[in-house]
Amino acid sequence: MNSFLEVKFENFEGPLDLLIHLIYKNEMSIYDISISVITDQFVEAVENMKNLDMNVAGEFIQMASYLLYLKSKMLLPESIADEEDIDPEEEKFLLTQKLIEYSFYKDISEILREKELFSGRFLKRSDSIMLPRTEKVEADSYLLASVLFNLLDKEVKESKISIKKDIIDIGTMMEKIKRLLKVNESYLWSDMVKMVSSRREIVVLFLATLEMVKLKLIKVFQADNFAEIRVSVYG
Amino acid sequence: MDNKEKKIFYASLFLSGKPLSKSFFVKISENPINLENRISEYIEEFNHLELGLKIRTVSDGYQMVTESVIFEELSEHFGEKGESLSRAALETLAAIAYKQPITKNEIEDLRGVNSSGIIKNLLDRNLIKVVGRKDVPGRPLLYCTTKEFLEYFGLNSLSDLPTFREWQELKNNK
Amino acid sequence: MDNKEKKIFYASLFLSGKPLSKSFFVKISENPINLENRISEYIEEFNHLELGLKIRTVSDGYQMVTESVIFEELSEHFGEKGESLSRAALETLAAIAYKQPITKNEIEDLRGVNSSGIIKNLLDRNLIKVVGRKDVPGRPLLYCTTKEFLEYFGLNSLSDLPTFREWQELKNNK
Repeated sequence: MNSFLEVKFENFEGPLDLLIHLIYKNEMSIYDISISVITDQFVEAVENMKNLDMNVAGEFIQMASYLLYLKSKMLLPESIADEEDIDPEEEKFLLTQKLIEYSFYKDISEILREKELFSGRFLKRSDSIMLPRTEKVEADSYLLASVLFNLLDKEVKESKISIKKDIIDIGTMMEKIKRLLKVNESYLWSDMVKMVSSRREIVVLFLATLEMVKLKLIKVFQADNFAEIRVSVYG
Repeated sequence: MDNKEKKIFYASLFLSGKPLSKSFFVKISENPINLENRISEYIEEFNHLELGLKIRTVSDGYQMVTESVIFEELSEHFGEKGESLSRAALETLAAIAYKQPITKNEIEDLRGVNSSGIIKNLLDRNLIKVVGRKDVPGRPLLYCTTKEFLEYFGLNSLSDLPTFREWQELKNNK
Repeated sequence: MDNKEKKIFYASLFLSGKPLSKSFFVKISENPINLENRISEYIEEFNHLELGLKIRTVSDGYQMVTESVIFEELSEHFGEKGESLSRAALETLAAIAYKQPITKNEIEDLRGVNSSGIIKNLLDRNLIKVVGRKDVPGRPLLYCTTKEFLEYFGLNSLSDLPTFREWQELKNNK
Protein backbone atom coordinates (compact mmCIF):
# COMPACT_ATOMS: atom_id res chain seq x y z
CA MET A 1 0.00 0.00 0.00
CA ASN A 2 1.19 3.49 -0.53
CA SER A 3 1.08 6.57 1.59
CA PHE A 4 -1.19 8.55 -0.69
CA LEU A 5 -4.24 6.58 0.26
CA GLU A 6 -4.89 8.87 3.16
CA VAL A 7 -5.09 11.86 0.88
CA LYS A 8 -8.45 13.44 1.46
CA PHE A 9 -10.16 15.90 -0.76
CA GLU A 10 -11.23 18.37 1.79
CA ASN A 11 -7.63 18.83 2.79
CA PHE A 12 -6.80 20.33 -0.58
CA GLU A 13 -7.99 23.58 -2.00
CA GLY A 14 -7.65 22.25 -5.52
CA PRO A 15 -5.50 20.25 -7.90
CA LEU A 16 -2.62 22.71 -7.63
CA ASP A 17 -2.63 22.27 -3.89
CA LEU A 18 -2.49 18.50 -4.24
CA LEU A 19 0.32 18.77 -6.78
CA ILE A 20 2.38 20.88 -4.40
CA HIS A 21 1.74 18.35 -1.65
CA LEU A 22 3.06 15.59 -3.88
CA ILE A 23 6.10 17.61 -4.88
CA TYR A 24 6.97 18.13 -1.21
CA LYS A 25 6.37 14.50 -0.37
CA ASN A 26 8.74 13.40 -3.08
CA GLU A 27 11.24 16.05 -2.07
CA MET A 28 11.38 17.34 -5.60
CA SER A 29 12.39 20.83 -6.54
CA ILE A 30 9.39 22.76 -7.67
CA TYR A 31 11.59 24.07 -10.52
CA ASP A 32 12.31 20.61 -11.81
CA ILE A 33 9.46 18.25 -11.28
CA SER A 34 9.28 14.79 -12.75
CA ILE A 35 6.06 14.84 -14.70
CA SER A 36 6.04 11.07 -14.88
CA VAL A 37 6.27 10.46 -11.11
CA ILE A 38 3.89 13.27 -10.25
CA THR A 39 1.34 12.14 -12.81
CA ASP A 40 1.25 8.57 -11.53
CA GLN A 41 0.79 9.67 -7.95
CA PHE A 42 -1.75 12.33 -8.80
CA VAL A 43 -3.87 9.91 -10.82
CA GLU A 44 -3.64 7.35 -8.06
CA ALA A 45 -4.68 9.87 -5.44
CA VAL A 46 -7.64 10.96 -7.53
CA GLU A 47 -8.66 7.33 -8.08
CA ASN A 48 -8.53 6.70 -4.35
CA MET A 49 -10.52 9.77 -3.66
CA LYS A 50 -13.11 8.69 -6.18
CA ASN A 51 -13.56 5.46 -4.28
CA LEU A 52 -14.05 7.30 -1.01
CA ASP A 53 -16.11 10.16 -2.25
CA MET A 54 -18.31 10.16 -5.29
CA ASN A 55 -18.23 13.92 -5.61
CA VAL A 56 -14.71 14.27 -6.84
CA ALA A 57 -14.46 17.79 -8.12
CA GLY A 58 -14.13 18.15 -11.85
CA GLU A 59 -11.01 20.22 -11.46
CA PHE A 60 -9.07 17.24 -10.09
CA ILE A 61 -10.19 14.95 -12.88
CA GLN A 62 -9.38 17.59 -15.44
CA MET A 63 -5.89 18.00 -14.02
CA ALA A 64 -5.41 14.23 -13.97
CA SER A 65 -6.22 13.91 -17.66
CA TYR A 66 -4.05 16.87 -18.50
CA LEU A 67 -1.11 15.32 -16.66
CA LEU A 68 -1.66 11.97 -18.38
CA TYR A 69 -1.68 13.70 -21.72
CA LEU A 70 1.47 15.61 -20.88
CA LYS A 71 3.21 12.50 -19.64
CA SER A 72 2.37 10.55 -22.81
CA LYS A 73 3.65 13.40 -24.97
CA MET A 74 6.93 13.41 -23.10
CA LEU A 75 7.40 9.72 -23.61
CA LEU A 76 6.98 9.96 -27.36
CA PRO A 77 10.03 10.63 -29.52
CA GLU A 78 9.90 14.16 -30.86
CA SER A 79 9.72 13.05 -34.48
CA ILE A 80 6.34 11.45 -33.97
CA ALA A 81 4.72 14.55 -32.60
CA ASP A 82 2.88 16.33 -35.31
CA GLU A 83 3.53 19.94 -35.96
CA GLU A 84 0.43 21.62 -34.60
CA ASP A 85 0.73 19.70 -31.37
CA ILE A 86 1.88 21.15 -28.07
CA ASP A 87 5.50 21.26 -27.04
CA PRO A 88 5.73 19.17 -23.84
CA GLU A 89 8.73 21.10 -22.53
CA GLU A 90 6.88 24.34 -23.01
CA GLU A 91 3.84 22.90 -21.23
CA LYS A 92 5.95 21.70 -18.35
CA PHE A 93 7.43 25.16 -18.03
CA LEU A 94 3.99 26.75 -17.92
CA LEU A 95 2.79 24.26 -15.32
CA THR A 96 5.87 24.96 -13.22
CA GLN A 97 5.23 28.69 -13.38
CA LYS A 98 1.68 28.11 -12.30
CA LEU A 99 2.72 25.95 -9.38
CA ILE A 100 5.28 28.47 -8.22
CA GLU A 101 2.78 31.28 -8.36
CA TYR A 102 0.19 29.18 -6.59
CA SER A 103 2.59 28.22 -3.81
CA PHE A 104 3.37 31.92 -3.39
CA TYR A 105 -0.31 32.66 -2.72
CA LYS A 106 -0.50 29.64 -0.49
CA ASP A 107 2.34 30.99 1.63
CA ILE A 108 0.85 34.46 1.66
CA SER A 109 -2.40 33.00 2.89
CA GLU A 110 -0.50 31.48 5.81
CA ILE A 111 0.93 34.90 6.59
CA LEU A 112 -2.56 36.36 6.40
CA ARG A 113 -3.78 33.66 8.77
CA GLU A 114 -1.18 34.69 11.36
CA LYS A 115 -2.04 38.33 10.92
CA GLU A 116 -5.73 37.53 11.27
CA LEU A 117 -5.09 35.79 14.58
CA PHE A 118 -2.89 38.57 15.86
CA SER A 119 -5.07 41.44 14.73
CA GLY A 120 -8.22 39.72 15.96
CA ARG A 121 -7.05 40.09 19.53
CA PHE A 122 -7.40 43.83 19.35
CA LEU A 123 -11.04 44.56 19.81
CA LYS A 124 -12.61 47.67 18.42
CA ARG A 125 -15.99 49.28 18.33
CA SER A 126 -17.26 49.38 14.78
CA ASP A 127 -19.92 52.06 15.07
CA SER A 128 -18.98 55.64 15.55
CA ILE A 129 -20.44 57.55 18.45
CA MET A 130 -22.40 60.55 17.32
CA LEU A 131 -22.46 63.60 19.54
CA PRO A 132 -25.95 64.99 20.02
CA ARG A 133 -26.61 68.39 18.56
CA THR A 134 -27.25 70.81 21.35
CA GLU A 135 -28.07 73.92 19.42
CA LYS A 136 -31.72 74.05 18.46
CA VAL A 137 -32.45 74.53 14.86
CA GLU A 138 -35.61 76.52 14.92
CA ALA A 139 -37.35 75.60 11.77
CA ASP A 140 -39.99 77.93 10.44
CA SER A 141 -43.54 76.89 11.13
CA TYR A 142 -44.72 78.96 8.19
CA LEU A 143 -42.66 76.71 5.97
CA LEU A 144 -44.37 73.73 7.50
CA ALA A 145 -47.79 75.18 6.88
CA SER A 146 -46.88 76.17 3.39
CA VAL A 147 -45.74 72.71 2.52
CA LEU A 148 -48.99 71.12 3.60
CA PHE A 149 -51.38 73.66 2.22
CA ASN A 150 -49.65 73.60 -1.13
CA LEU A 151 -50.05 69.88 -1.04
CA LEU A 152 -53.72 70.04 -0.27
CA ASP A 153 -54.13 72.41 -3.17
CA LYS A 154 -56.58 75.24 -3.24
CA GLU A 155 -59.76 73.24 -3.19
CA VAL A 156 -59.32 72.34 0.44
CA LYS A 157 -61.54 74.25 2.79
CA GLU A 158 -60.24 75.55 6.04
CA SER A 159 -62.87 73.70 8.01
CA LYS A 160 -61.35 70.45 6.91
CA ILE A 161 -58.20 71.30 8.74
CA SER A 162 -58.65 70.60 12.36
CA ILE A 163 -55.86 70.23 14.81
CA LYS A 164 -57.61 67.62 16.88
CA LYS A 165 -59.95 65.15 15.34
CA ASP A 166 -62.90 63.81 17.34
CA ILE A 167 -62.22 60.13 17.41
CA ILE A 168 -65.31 59.28 19.41
CA ASP A 169 -68.85 60.19 18.35
CA ILE A 170 -72.10 59.41 20.18
CA GLY A 171 -72.86 56.36 18.01
CA THR A 172 -69.49 54.79 18.74
CA MET A 173 -69.90 55.55 22.43
CA MET A 174 -73.32 53.90 22.48
CA GLU A 175 -71.82 50.78 20.98
CA LYS A 176 -69.15 50.87 23.64
CA ILE A 177 -71.72 51.10 26.42
CA LYS A 178 -73.67 48.20 24.95
CA ARG A 179 -70.56 46.08 24.90
CA LEU A 180 -69.82 46.99 28.49
CA LEU A 181 -73.30 46.02 29.62
CA LYS A 182 -72.90 42.63 28.01
CA VAL A 183 -69.96 41.99 30.32
CA ASN A 184 -71.67 43.30 33.43
CA GLU A 185 -75.33 44.11 33.85
CA SER A 186 -74.74 47.33 35.72
CA TYR A 187 -72.05 49.89 36.37
CA LEU A 188 -71.55 52.81 38.67
CA TRP A 189 -71.47 56.06 36.74
CA SER A 190 -68.25 57.05 38.47
CA ASP A 191 -66.62 53.86 37.18
CA MET A 192 -67.84 54.48 33.67
CA VAL A 193 -66.30 57.93 33.68
CA LYS A 194 -62.95 56.37 34.53
CA MET A 195 -63.10 54.32 31.35
CA VAL A 196 -62.85 57.33 29.06
CA SER A 197 -59.81 59.46 28.70
CA SER A 198 -60.74 63.07 28.08
CA ARG A 199 -63.28 65.62 29.16
CA ARG A 200 -64.59 65.64 25.68
CA GLU A 201 -65.25 61.94 25.89
CA ILE A 202 -67.05 62.37 29.22
CA VAL A 203 -69.42 64.74 27.48
CA VAL A 204 -69.93 62.23 24.69
CA LEU A 205 -70.45 59.48 27.26
CA PHE A 206 -73.04 61.60 29.02
CA LEU A 207 -74.88 62.36 25.78
CA ALA A 208 -74.76 58.72 24.73
CA THR A 209 -76.17 57.64 28.06
CA LEU A 210 -79.04 60.10 27.78
CA GLU A 211 -79.74 58.93 24.26
CA MET A 212 -79.83 55.29 25.36
CA VAL A 213 -82.17 56.08 28.23
CA LYS A 214 -84.46 57.77 25.74
CA LEU A 215 -84.31 54.71 23.48
CA LYS A 216 -85.03 52.53 26.51
CA LEU A 217 -81.87 50.56 26.07
CA ILE A 218 -80.64 51.31 29.58
CA LYS A 219 -81.92 52.69 32.80
CA VAL A 220 -80.30 55.03 35.26
CA PHE A 221 -81.00 54.88 38.96
CA GLN A 222 -80.02 57.00 41.90
CA ALA A 223 -80.97 55.80 45.40
CA ASP A 224 -80.68 59.15 47.09
CA ASN A 225 -79.56 62.71 46.55
CA PHE A 226 -75.79 62.72 45.90
CA ALA A 227 -75.72 58.94 45.97
CA GLU A 228 -73.97 56.93 43.31
CA ILE A 229 -75.75 56.73 40.00
CA ARG A 230 -76.13 53.22 38.71
CA VAL A 231 -76.43 52.47 34.99
CA SER A 232 -77.93 49.11 34.06
CA VAL A 233 -79.56 47.17 31.24
CA TYR A 234 -83.20 48.13 30.62
CA GLY A 235 -85.79 45.57 31.70
CA MET B 1 -4.24 41.69 38.89
CA ASP B 2 -5.84 44.93 40.02
CA ASN B 3 -4.26 46.42 37.03
CA LYS B 4 -6.06 43.97 34.81
CA GLU B 5 -9.38 44.76 36.40
CA LYS B 6 -8.79 48.43 35.71
CA LYS B 7 -7.85 47.72 32.11
CA ILE B 8 -10.96 45.66 31.60
CA PHE B 9 -13.03 48.44 33.13
CA TYR B 10 -11.69 51.09 30.75
CA ALA B 11 -11.67 48.79 27.74
CA SER B 12 -15.27 47.71 28.34
CA LEU B 13 -16.45 51.29 28.49
CA PHE B 14 -14.55 52.04 25.30
CA LEU B 15 -16.01 49.07 23.43
CA SER B 16 -19.51 49.70 24.63
CA GLY B 17 -19.65 53.42 23.93
CA LYS B 18 -22.92 53.31 25.83
CA PRO B 19 -23.40 53.25 29.59
CA LEU B 20 -22.57 49.96 31.30
CA SER B 21 -24.28 49.15 34.56
CA LYS B 22 -22.63 48.41 37.87
CA SER B 23 -24.12 44.96 37.75
CA PHE B 24 -22.34 44.30 34.47
CA PHE B 25 -18.99 44.90 36.15
CA VAL B 26 -20.00 42.89 39.19
CA LYS B 27 -20.89 40.04 36.86
CA ILE B 28 -17.58 40.03 34.99
CA SER B 29 -15.45 40.73 38.05
CA GLU B 30 -13.37 38.03 39.67
CA ASN B 31 -13.57 39.85 42.95
CA PRO B 32 -16.81 41.77 43.37
CA ILE B 33 -16.12 42.75 46.98
CA ASN B 34 -15.59 46.49 47.25
CA LEU B 35 -15.69 46.69 43.47
CA GLU B 36 -17.65 49.89 43.54
CA ASN B 37 -14.97 51.63 45.58
CA ARG B 38 -12.26 50.47 43.25
CA ILE B 39 -14.28 51.61 40.27
CA SER B 40 -14.56 55.06 41.83
CA GLU B 41 -10.78 55.16 42.03
CA TYR B 42 -10.39 54.02 38.45
CA ILE B 43 -12.74 56.76 37.33
CA GLU B 44 -10.94 59.42 39.29
CA GLU B 45 -7.60 58.28 37.96
CA PHE B 46 -8.87 58.25 34.38
CA ASN B 47 -10.46 61.65 34.63
CA HIS B 48 -7.19 63.16 35.82
CA LEU B 49 -5.31 62.06 32.74
CA GLU B 50 -6.67 64.87 30.57
CA LEU B 51 -7.20 62.66 27.57
CA GLY B 52 -10.15 64.53 26.15
CA LEU B 53 -12.16 61.64 27.55
CA LYS B 54 -14.09 61.34 30.76
CA ILE B 55 -15.86 58.56 32.56
CA ARG B 56 -19.09 59.78 34.05
CA THR B 57 -21.55 58.05 36.29
CA VAL B 58 -24.99 57.90 34.82
CA SER B 59 -28.09 56.36 36.31
CA ASP B 60 -26.78 53.16 37.81
CA GLY B 61 -23.83 52.90 35.49
CA TYR B 62 -20.76 54.35 33.86
CA GLN B 63 -20.11 55.82 30.48
CA MET B 64 -17.01 56.97 28.63
CA VAL B 65 -17.65 60.27 26.91
CA THR B 66 -15.66 63.08 25.34
CA GLU B 67 -14.87 66.18 27.35
CA SER B 68 -17.15 69.11 26.82
CA VAL B 69 -14.28 71.56 26.27
CA ILE B 70 -13.63 70.02 22.86
CA PHE B 71 -17.26 69.58 21.94
CA GLU B 72 -17.20 72.28 19.27
CA GLU B 73 -14.22 70.81 17.49
CA LEU B 74 -15.59 67.29 17.60
CA SER B 75 -19.20 67.99 16.78
CA GLU B 76 -18.23 69.25 13.36
CA HIS B 77 -17.05 65.76 12.46
CA PHE B 78 -18.92 63.54 14.85
CA GLY B 79 -22.11 65.52 15.28
CA GLU B 80 -25.40 63.87 14.56
CA LYS B 81 -26.25 64.26 10.95
CA GLY B 82 -29.19 66.00 9.41
CA GLU B 83 -30.24 69.09 11.29
CA SER B 84 -32.27 70.13 8.28
CA LEU B 85 -35.19 68.05 7.16
CA SER B 86 -35.64 66.96 3.59
CA ARG B 87 -38.53 68.34 1.61
CA ALA B 88 -40.23 64.96 1.75
CA ALA B 89 -39.78 64.76 5.51
CA LEU B 90 -41.15 68.25 5.94
CA GLU B 91 -44.20 67.37 3.84
CA THR B 92 -44.87 64.28 5.89
CA LEU B 93 -44.37 66.12 9.12
CA ALA B 94 -46.77 68.85 7.99
CA ALA B 95 -49.41 66.30 7.15
CA ILE B 96 -49.04 64.73 10.58
CA ALA B 97 -48.95 68.06 12.42
CA TYR B 98 -52.19 69.29 10.91
CA LYS B 99 -54.10 66.03 10.63
CA GLN B 100 -53.05 64.14 13.72
CA PRO B 101 -53.73 61.47 14.71
CA ILE B 102 -53.20 60.13 11.21
CA THR B 103 -52.36 56.76 9.66
CA LYS B 104 -49.66 56.00 7.14
CA ASN B 105 -52.26 55.43 4.44
CA GLU B 106 -53.82 58.79 5.06
CA ILE B 107 -50.41 60.45 4.84
CA GLU B 108 -49.68 58.64 1.61
CA ASP B 109 -53.07 59.67 0.24
CA LEU B 110 -52.20 63.27 0.93
CA ARG B 111 -48.71 63.13 -0.47
CA GLY B 112 -49.40 60.71 -3.26
CA VAL B 113 -46.22 58.76 -2.60
CA ASN B 114 -45.03 55.96 -0.36
CA SER B 115 -43.90 57.45 2.92
CA SER B 116 -42.76 54.45 4.98
CA GLY B 117 -39.09 55.35 4.97
CA ILE B 118 -39.75 58.94 5.93
CA ILE B 119 -42.10 57.97 8.74
CA LYS B 120 -39.46 55.64 10.12
CA ASN B 121 -36.90 58.40 9.95
CA LEU B 122 -39.19 60.86 11.72
CA LEU B 123 -39.87 58.27 14.42
CA ASP B 124 -36.12 57.76 14.83
CA ARG B 125 -35.63 61.48 15.15
CA ASN B 126 -38.33 61.60 17.76
CA LEU B 127 -40.34 64.18 15.85
CA ILE B 128 -43.40 61.94 15.70
CA LYS B 129 -44.70 59.07 17.79
CA VAL B 130 -47.23 56.27 17.63
CA VAL B 131 -50.29 57.00 19.76
CA GLY B 132 -52.47 53.98 19.09
CA ARG B 133 -54.34 52.23 16.34
CA LYS B 134 -57.23 53.42 14.25
CA ASP B 135 -60.45 51.47 14.60
CA VAL B 136 -60.72 50.51 10.94
CA PRO B 137 -59.89 47.25 9.17
CA GLY B 138 -56.22 46.43 9.53
CA ARG B 139 -56.06 48.59 12.66
CA PRO B 140 -53.28 50.80 11.28
CA LEU B 141 -51.00 52.77 13.59
CA LEU B 142 -51.85 56.38 14.34
CA TYR B 143 -49.12 59.01 14.40
CA CYS B 144 -48.86 62.29 16.26
CA THR B 145 -46.17 64.91 16.60
CA THR B 146 -44.07 65.05 19.76
CA LYS B 147 -42.81 67.66 22.18
CA GLU B 148 -39.54 67.57 20.29
CA PHE B 149 -41.47 68.56 17.21
CA LEU B 150 -42.76 71.66 18.95
CA GLU B 151 -39.28 72.45 20.20
CA TYR B 152 -37.77 71.91 16.81
CA PHE B 153 -40.15 74.40 15.22
CA GLY B 154 -40.02 76.76 18.18
CA LEU B 155 -43.72 76.37 18.93
CA ASN B 156 -45.47 76.50 22.27
CA SER B 157 -48.37 74.37 21.16
CA LEU B 158 -49.93 73.02 18.03
CA SER B 159 -52.34 75.93 17.96
CA ASP B 160 -49.38 78.18 17.17
CA LEU B 161 -49.20 76.63 13.74
CA PRO B 162 -50.41 79.00 11.05
CA THR B 163 -53.96 78.32 9.94
CA PHE B 164 -55.01 77.94 6.37
CA ARG B 165 -56.41 81.47 6.35
CA GLU B 166 -53.25 82.98 7.77
CA TRP B 167 -51.26 81.16 5.22
CA GLN B 168 -53.47 82.36 2.42
CA GLU B 169 -53.18 85.94 3.58
CA LEU B 170 -49.45 85.70 3.80
CA LYS B 171 -49.29 84.15 0.40
CA ASN B 172 -51.52 86.73 -1.25
CA ASN B 173 -49.57 89.61 0.19
CA LYS B 174 -46.37 88.44 -1.38
CA MET C 1 -3.27 74.65 23.05
CA ASP C 2 -1.07 71.64 22.39
CA ASN C 3 -3.01 69.90 25.03
CA LYS C 4 -6.22 70.54 23.16
CA GLU C 5 -4.83 69.02 19.98
CA LYS C 6 -3.92 65.90 21.90
CA LYS C 7 -7.34 65.72 23.49
CA ILE C 8 -9.03 66.06 20.13
CA PHE C 9 -6.78 63.33 18.75
CA TYR C 10 -7.69 60.85 21.48
CA ALA C 11 -11.35 61.82 21.57
CA SER C 12 -11.71 61.50 17.80
CA LEU C 13 -10.23 58.02 17.89
CA PHE C 14 -12.55 57.15 20.75
CA LEU C 15 -15.61 58.32 18.84
CA SER C 16 -14.75 56.88 15.46
CA GLY C 17 -15.68 53.32 14.61
CA LYS C 18 -13.15 53.24 11.78
CA PRO C 19 -9.46 54.02 11.57
CA LEU C 20 -8.95 57.75 11.01
CA SER C 21 -6.45 58.76 8.36
CA LYS C 22 -3.53 61.11 8.76
CA SER C 23 -5.23 63.46 6.34
CA PHE C 24 -8.28 63.63 8.59
CA PHE C 25 -6.12 65.02 11.39
CA VAL C 26 -4.27 67.33 9.04
CA LYS C 27 -7.61 68.68 7.91
CA ILE C 28 -8.94 69.37 11.41
CA SER C 29 -5.64 70.60 12.80
CA GLU C 30 -5.01 74.26 13.41
CA ASN C 31 -1.33 73.70 12.95
CA PRO C 32 -0.57 70.91 10.48
CA ILE C 33 3.19 71.52 10.50
CA ASN C 34 4.96 68.57 12.07
CA LEU C 35 1.60 67.14 13.04
CA GLU C 36 2.70 63.61 12.21
CA ASN C 37 5.56 63.81 14.67
CA ARG C 38 3.32 65.14 17.39
CA ILE C 39 0.82 62.39 16.66
CA SER C 40 3.57 59.80 17.11
CA GLU C 41 4.28 61.29 20.51
CA TYR C 42 0.61 61.27 21.46
CA ILE C 43 0.37 57.63 20.50
CA GLU C 44 3.46 56.67 22.45
CA GLU C 45 2.24 58.56 25.48
CA PHE C 46 -1.18 56.95 25.29
CA ASN C 47 0.18 53.46 24.83
CA HIS C 48 2.30 53.85 27.96
CA LEU C 49 -0.65 54.61 30.18
CA GLU C 50 -1.65 50.97 30.44
CA LEU C 51 -5.33 51.70 30.17
CA GLY C 52 -6.26 48.47 28.48
CA LEU C 53 -6.49 50.57 25.35
CA LYS C 54 -3.95 51.25 22.66
CA ILE C 55 -3.71 53.26 19.49
CA ARG C 56 -2.46 51.28 16.54
CA THR C 57 -1.50 52.40 13.06
CA VAL C 58 -3.50 50.51 10.51
CA SER C 59 -4.87 50.93 7.01
CA ASP C 60 -2.89 54.15 6.60
CA GLY C 61 -4.46 55.68 9.68
CA TYR C 62 -4.91 55.39 13.41
CA GLN C 63 -7.31 53.30 15.41
CA MET C 64 -8.12 52.92 19.09
CA VAL C 65 -8.35 49.26 20.08
CA THR C 66 -8.25 47.25 23.28
CA GLU C 67 -5.04 45.59 24.42
CA SER C 68 -4.54 41.99 23.42
CA VAL C 69 -3.69 40.88 27.00
CA ILE C 70 -7.32 41.28 28.00
CA PHE C 71 -8.73 39.75 24.82
CA GLU C 72 -10.08 36.67 26.56
CA GLU C 73 -11.92 38.63 29.23
CA LEU C 74 -13.42 41.07 26.77
CA SER C 75 -14.26 38.84 23.86
CA GLU C 76 -16.87 37.07 25.90
CA HIS C 77 -18.89 40.25 26.16
CA PHE C 78 -17.83 42.40 23.24
CA GLY C 79 -16.79 42.25 19.66
CA GLU C 80 -18.66 40.80 16.78
CA LYS C 81 -17.60 37.22 16.58
CA GLY C 82 -16.74 37.06 12.91
CA GLU C 83 -15.74 33.59 11.91
CA SER C 84 -12.13 33.37 10.93
CA LEU C 85 -11.59 33.00 7.22
CA SER C 86 -11.27 29.63 5.50
CA ARG C 87 -8.09 28.65 3.75
CA ALA C 88 -9.82 29.03 0.41
CA ALA C 89 -10.90 32.55 1.35
CA LEU C 90 -7.39 33.49 2.44
CA GLU C 91 -5.91 32.10 -0.78
CA THR C 92 -8.42 34.04 -2.84
CA LEU C 93 -7.69 37.20 -0.87
CA ALA C 94 -3.96 36.70 -1.39
CA ALA C 95 -4.47 36.41 -5.14
CA ILE C 96 -6.66 39.52 -5.22
CA ALA C 97 -4.29 41.51 -3.02
CA TYR C 98 -1.36 40.95 -5.38
CA LYS C 99 -3.13 40.99 -8.73
CA GLN C 100 -5.78 43.64 -8.27
CA PRO C 101 -7.81 44.62 -10.13
CA ILE C 102 -8.57 41.05 -11.11
CA THR C 103 -11.51 39.14 -12.59
CA LYS C 104 -13.13 35.99 -11.26
CA ASN C 105 -11.72 33.98 -14.18
CA GLU C 106 -8.23 35.17 -13.48
CA ILE C 107 -8.58 34.23 -9.81
CA GLU C 108 -9.84 30.78 -10.75
CA ASP C 109 -6.97 30.38 -13.16
CA LEU C 110 -4.50 31.14 -10.39
CA ARG C 111 -6.15 28.86 -7.85
CA GLY C 112 -7.19 26.12 -10.24
CA VAL C 113 -10.68 25.90 -8.72
CA ASN C 114 -14.07 27.55 -8.95
CA SER C 115 -14.16 30.54 -6.62
CA SER C 116 -17.63 32.08 -7.02
CA GLY C 117 -18.92 31.24 -3.56
CA ILE C 118 -15.79 32.51 -1.90
CA ILE C 119 -15.83 35.77 -3.84
CA LYS C 120 -19.42 36.36 -2.80
CA ASN C 121 -18.52 35.69 0.81
CA LEU C 122 -15.59 38.09 0.67
CA LEU C 123 -17.80 40.76 -0.88
CA ASP C 124 -20.37 40.24 1.88
CA ARG C 125 -17.68 40.63 4.49
CA ASN C 126 -16.53 43.81 2.84
CA LEU C 127 -13.00 42.51 2.42
CA ILE C 128 -13.11 42.99 -1.34
CA LYS C 129 -15.12 45.26 -3.61
CA VAL C 130 -16.07 45.58 -7.26
CA VAL C 131 -14.19 48.39 -8.95
CA GLY C 132 -15.44 48.14 -12.52
CA ARG C 133 -15.39 45.87 -15.52
CA LYS C 134 -12.54 44.57 -17.60
CA ASP C 135 -12.54 45.57 -21.24
CA VAL C 136 -12.55 42.05 -22.62
CA PRO C 137 -15.39 39.98 -24.11
CA GLY C 138 -18.13 39.44 -21.55
CA ARG C 139 -16.92 42.53 -19.65
CA PRO C 140 -16.34 40.64 -16.37
CA LEU C 141 -16.31 42.45 -13.01
CA LEU C 142 -13.00 43.50 -11.53
CA TYR C 143 -12.25 43.03 -7.83
CA CYS C 144 -9.96 44.86 -5.39
CA THR C 145 -9.26 44.56 -1.70
CA THR C 146 -10.79 47.18 0.62
CA LYS C 147 -9.69 49.31 3.55
CA GLU C 148 -11.46 46.80 5.77
CA PHE C 149 -9.13 44.16 4.36
CA LEU C 150 -6.15 46.11 5.69
CA GLU C 151 -7.91 46.73 8.99
CA TYR C 152 -8.92 43.10 9.37
CA PHE C 153 -5.36 41.88 9.02
CA GLY C 154 -3.89 44.84 10.89
CA LEU C 155 -1.91 45.96 7.85
CA ASN C 156 -0.87 49.51 7.15
CA SER C 157 -0.75 48.99 3.42
CA LEU C 158 -0.33 46.16 0.95
CA SER C 159 3.41 46.76 1.01
CA ASP C 160 3.47 45.21 4.49
CA LEU C 161 3.19 41.87 2.70
CA PRO C 162 6.31 40.33 1.14
CA THR C 163 6.85 40.81 -2.58
CA PHE C 164 7.11 37.86 -4.91
CA ARG C 165 10.87 38.39 -5.18
CA GLU C 166 11.35 38.58 -1.42
CA TRP C 167 9.41 35.39 -1.09
CA GLN C 168 11.50 33.65 -3.76
CA GLU C 169 14.72 34.69 -2.06
CA LEU C 170 13.47 33.36 1.23
CA LYS C 171 12.51 30.07 -0.41
CA ASN C 172 15.82 29.66 -2.16
CA ASN C 173 17.79 30.31 0.98
CA LYS C 174 16.03 27.58 2.82
